[in-house]
Amino acid sequence: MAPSIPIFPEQASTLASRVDNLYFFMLATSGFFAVLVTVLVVFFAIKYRRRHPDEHGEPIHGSLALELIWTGIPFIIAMVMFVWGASVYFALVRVPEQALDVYAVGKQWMWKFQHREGQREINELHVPVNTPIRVIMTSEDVLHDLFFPAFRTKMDALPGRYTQLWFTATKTGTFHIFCAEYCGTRHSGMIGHVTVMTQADYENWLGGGSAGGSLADKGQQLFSQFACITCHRSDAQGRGPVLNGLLGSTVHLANGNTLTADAAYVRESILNPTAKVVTGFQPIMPTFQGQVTEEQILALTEYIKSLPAAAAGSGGTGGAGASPAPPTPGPTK
Amino acid sequence: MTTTAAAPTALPARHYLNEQEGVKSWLLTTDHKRIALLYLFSITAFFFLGGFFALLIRLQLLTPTGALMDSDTYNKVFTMHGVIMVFFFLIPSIPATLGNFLLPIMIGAKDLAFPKINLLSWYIYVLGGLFALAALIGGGVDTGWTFYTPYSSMSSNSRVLTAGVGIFITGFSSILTGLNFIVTTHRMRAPGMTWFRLPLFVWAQYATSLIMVLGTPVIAITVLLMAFERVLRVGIFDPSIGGDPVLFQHLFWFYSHPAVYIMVLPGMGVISELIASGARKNVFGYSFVAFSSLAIAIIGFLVWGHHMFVAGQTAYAGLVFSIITYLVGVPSAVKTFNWTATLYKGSISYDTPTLYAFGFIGLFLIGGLTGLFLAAIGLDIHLTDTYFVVAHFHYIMVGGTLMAYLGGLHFWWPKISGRLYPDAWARLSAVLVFAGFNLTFLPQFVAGYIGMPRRYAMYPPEFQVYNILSTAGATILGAGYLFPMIYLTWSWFYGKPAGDNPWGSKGLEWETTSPPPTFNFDTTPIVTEATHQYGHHEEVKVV
Amino acid sequence: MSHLEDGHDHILPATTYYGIFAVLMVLTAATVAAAFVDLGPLNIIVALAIAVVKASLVVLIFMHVKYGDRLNWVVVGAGVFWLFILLSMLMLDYSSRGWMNVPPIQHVS
Amino acid sequence: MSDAALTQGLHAAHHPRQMHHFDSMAQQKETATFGMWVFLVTEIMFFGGMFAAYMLYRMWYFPGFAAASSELDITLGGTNTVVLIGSSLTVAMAVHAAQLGKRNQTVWLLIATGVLGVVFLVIKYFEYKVKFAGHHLPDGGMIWLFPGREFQLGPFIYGGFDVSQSPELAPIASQVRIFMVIYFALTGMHALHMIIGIGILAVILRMAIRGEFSKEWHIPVEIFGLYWHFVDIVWIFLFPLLYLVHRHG
Repeated sequence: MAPSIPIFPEQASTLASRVDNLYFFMLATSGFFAVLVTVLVVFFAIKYRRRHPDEHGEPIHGSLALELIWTGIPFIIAMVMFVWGASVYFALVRVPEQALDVYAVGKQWMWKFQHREGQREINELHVPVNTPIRVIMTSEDVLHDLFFPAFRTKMDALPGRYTQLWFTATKTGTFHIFCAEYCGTRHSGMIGHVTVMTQADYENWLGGGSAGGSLADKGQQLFSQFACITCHRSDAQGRGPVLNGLLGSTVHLANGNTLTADAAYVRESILNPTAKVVTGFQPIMPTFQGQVTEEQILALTEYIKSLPAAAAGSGGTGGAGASPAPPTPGPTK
Repeated sequence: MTTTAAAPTALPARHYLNEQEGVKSWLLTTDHKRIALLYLFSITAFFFLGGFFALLIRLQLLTPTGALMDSDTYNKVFTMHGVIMVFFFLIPSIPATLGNFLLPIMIGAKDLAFPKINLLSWYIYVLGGLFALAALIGGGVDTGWTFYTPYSSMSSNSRVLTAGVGIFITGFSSILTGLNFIVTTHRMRAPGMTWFRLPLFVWAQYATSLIMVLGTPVIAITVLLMAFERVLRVGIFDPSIGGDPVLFQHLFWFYSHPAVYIMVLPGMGVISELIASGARKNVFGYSFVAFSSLAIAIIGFLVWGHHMFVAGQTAYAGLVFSIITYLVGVPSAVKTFNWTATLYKGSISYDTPTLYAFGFIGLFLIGGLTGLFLAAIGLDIHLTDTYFVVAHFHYIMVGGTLMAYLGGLHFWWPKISGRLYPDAWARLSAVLVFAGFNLTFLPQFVAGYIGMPRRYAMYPPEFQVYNILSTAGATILGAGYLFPMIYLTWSWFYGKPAGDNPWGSKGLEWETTSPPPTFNFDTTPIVTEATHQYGHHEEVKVV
Repeated sequence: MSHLEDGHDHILPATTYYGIFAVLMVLTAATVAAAFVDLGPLNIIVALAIAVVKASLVVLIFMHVKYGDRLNWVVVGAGVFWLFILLSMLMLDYSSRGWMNVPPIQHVS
Repeated sequence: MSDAALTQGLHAAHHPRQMHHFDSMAQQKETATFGMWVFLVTEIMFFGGMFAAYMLYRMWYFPGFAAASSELDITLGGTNTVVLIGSSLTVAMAVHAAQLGKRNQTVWLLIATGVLGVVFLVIKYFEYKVKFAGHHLPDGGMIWLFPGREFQLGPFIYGGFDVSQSPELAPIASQVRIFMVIYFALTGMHALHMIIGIGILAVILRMAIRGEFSKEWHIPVEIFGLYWHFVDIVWIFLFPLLYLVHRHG
């Protein structure tokens, strides 16, 4: 990077200019008031300077009209700023339907990215230009924050939870990734680059090296390795619910509630299986807390996502139609 | 300096400083004025300690790779800078010194309502301070002054516990000061001192005290829970066993956002006095300025979530916190406009306190207006945790509070010490502070918008130019702070006697001697008019 | 200080205290009894309502707020109000956690 | 202080208990009680932080809260509620007696208050002892302080199963654990306030025995009464919130 002196960050995403426009509006408005007050203060200070030691100011006590004006005008301007800020915010948090998912896991002191196609990167992220990208992130230890200054977006990565951000890069090139939430000794070393490539370059890059197959393939290996497959069978004969077509479907829970299955639900069900038990099943699944990493959970989720939806006729009900497990309460690992 | 009477030649024969002598008479005093000086002495010590760390930070950031220390040391340095400046300097600064000294005098009381509790609060402060120093000497703390979990509770290998205990203890000092002020303002006013005759400084102290009393207990219990978490691994903030780290942030900012108003509201009160005296005019729109203090104190409790727009709180919560944050900006704007209007047709002096007041208006203006940027939730996503935020809150806390504190110190120093300081030096330092401050922190806005994250020991090279400017400014700023320390100390011993009212100002504190007697007034004053009525107050004019 | 009373205590008859104690005992029994009845989500509401009534009796009668300075009403009110601010603004976040924040993973074809 | 006041000649003959900076006994009394009220507001917020944690985790982890709460001894908790409200009565009566200037009655009622306070703490001690013996006290990294005291799930029943016997109920275990943390934090902080209260009570009792209080001046009894009532009020909320989460079914 050339050591030139930047005065403004590069605009490299579709939303960057929207954020910047709001910034310029704020600069103009507050600049106006700053200059107004400063000029008045300086002008008064000179015009009404004390000319002899016993002088007094004129006893002017106030003016309701003026008070109302300078309460009302800032209030209106503030509301304009709020509405504008909120509208930009909606754009920043509302992920486009067709966004491409990338997974990020923060760990002291690195960012680990996983592509669905199987590529894994550390402190480097390759994305195609003009494509909405959603980064789903979590943390393995403390709080981190994934910050893309050129895309004007950031989000905290929290342990035990998934958060997300999205952007559509508009320029090819290399831009900063920072960790923006203080995370310990090498916080300032938790930086990297996002490389925005043309669609073709990106395809090439994807083709370049995915030794272990796609993320879903990796998930499949883990699915066998952790013996998930013994209970979660696709033929609806297992002791656990069928997972085909789970994500996005409505799950009916034993306590009568329903929920829409998402990545957080899958993660919770792996680490904390009895928290949300599917109706018709016993709370017999052991926890995998401490045995499975965040990245592996993401791979498992990706595998579950890749399962054909229509298997065994259980459809989108998350296995609710499957025959319930035999009633085996108590310790059955 | 303006002196309306003939220059006095000696201090009064008896005053609070010579009524009793000896170390014991200070350490066991219940006189609010002496306790104010005890506080002044201790917070000055912490200020220079915190300032020393600030200097180290600026030196480190001269080069992108960190010129001075490794990351670990740097993290400890900025943490100790924050902890010391926030908890041991800014929060007690104006209330515990100027407020302690002036509040009883301004309302015509002989002392605060609970003089012994006032002394106790100082001892508690010192005890808390000793814990902070123990944390420092024992190896430092590296969590940042925000102590975010789970880093502070699970990960950090530093003296989190000791520092946490120090903050916990110091909190009680703050609570007791606030309690004392509230009770004093309600119960100890002199005959005729109605609420709407109170000096605006008293209104501001009152509003501040509300926050101290209502907010501080929450940080106390939060830090305590964090300490339990750290020692006992109880899991209350630990996501791996079911806790929620975001809960810590909520509880932390429930206090720590209003704490910003603990720092700046008293400053606003000081400025109202300085402007009124500097322009020899009552403050324009007295009741609006008074009630805006209360409005800030109350609404200030409803906005804490704006520190957490990207922390994992929901979008809905974020929007509500954003809009309330804009509401809290309005009373601040009202105050600024009223101060400006006060200058209109005033008789404006260029004395040191007035210069500080002008500086405050300028810096607070920038600090407040950049707060609007951060309140805009869509813009804050980009700005939060960058140097833009660092610059913003330094404009409020240092540009605002510290300017007001120094201005107030210069304004009331003749009353506190009975002596005058060298005026030329004082004006020079006021200008130095203003210029140095802007040079230090204006570049940080630019660096922040470009994306420089805060709490970085090393940074990409394109930010270097802004850091060099900052460091240069900090040097000037440091000199600006060092001078007053030197010439005020000098004037304590060698300054010319100031006389009762060197500024020709109005207010009960100027009606007693300088320094005041132990019980402030020889006879209980009877108040017959509102504050700062100069000239012919019978012809009240309303534009 | 014109608004101060003349310094004499407002002395209640001792029977008032005994009466309030009896009511508090009855309410304690009621809160235990109510806990053993399944009222669904009402259980917590009943328990808190009884607790609030009990606390109010203690504050108003035992602590003399009913008979004291108006200022003490303000202080008690402020305490309750700020506790309400803390709890309700906190819920602003937590009660909307399920709405939107968790990223739903859609099928990408 | 009285010397200074005399030399200043500001004060006409006034009650010996009136401090130099007050104009009247009434002002002094109003100031003291008002100060105590403001202090109690800070106490509300202090407990408020813990109540916030309680509210959140109860909402999230109701099953664990229900299981853990039902293991608390409702008899001991209920007895303590009665004891504490009783002590509130005795302290209210002590203030009443002090207002009337009845020294002996004040002394005996203060003693009764202290005894009830101690009874409360003794009962609390036995409750804690059971939890300690059952290893329900989360100890985390403090194993060295409590050798062999690792947190264990005693007989916590959830959905008909003993949580400690069912590894798959481990998630409930962390919920139970969080309840226990909040239980110990709230009751521990409450007990600490009781202990401080008994300490203050001892001082005031001494003053009462020496006959220092009178119809005109009994501020310490009065503000101590306020403090004690507040501690009682905290317990009035703690009892249903901790002991009665899910007693039916």
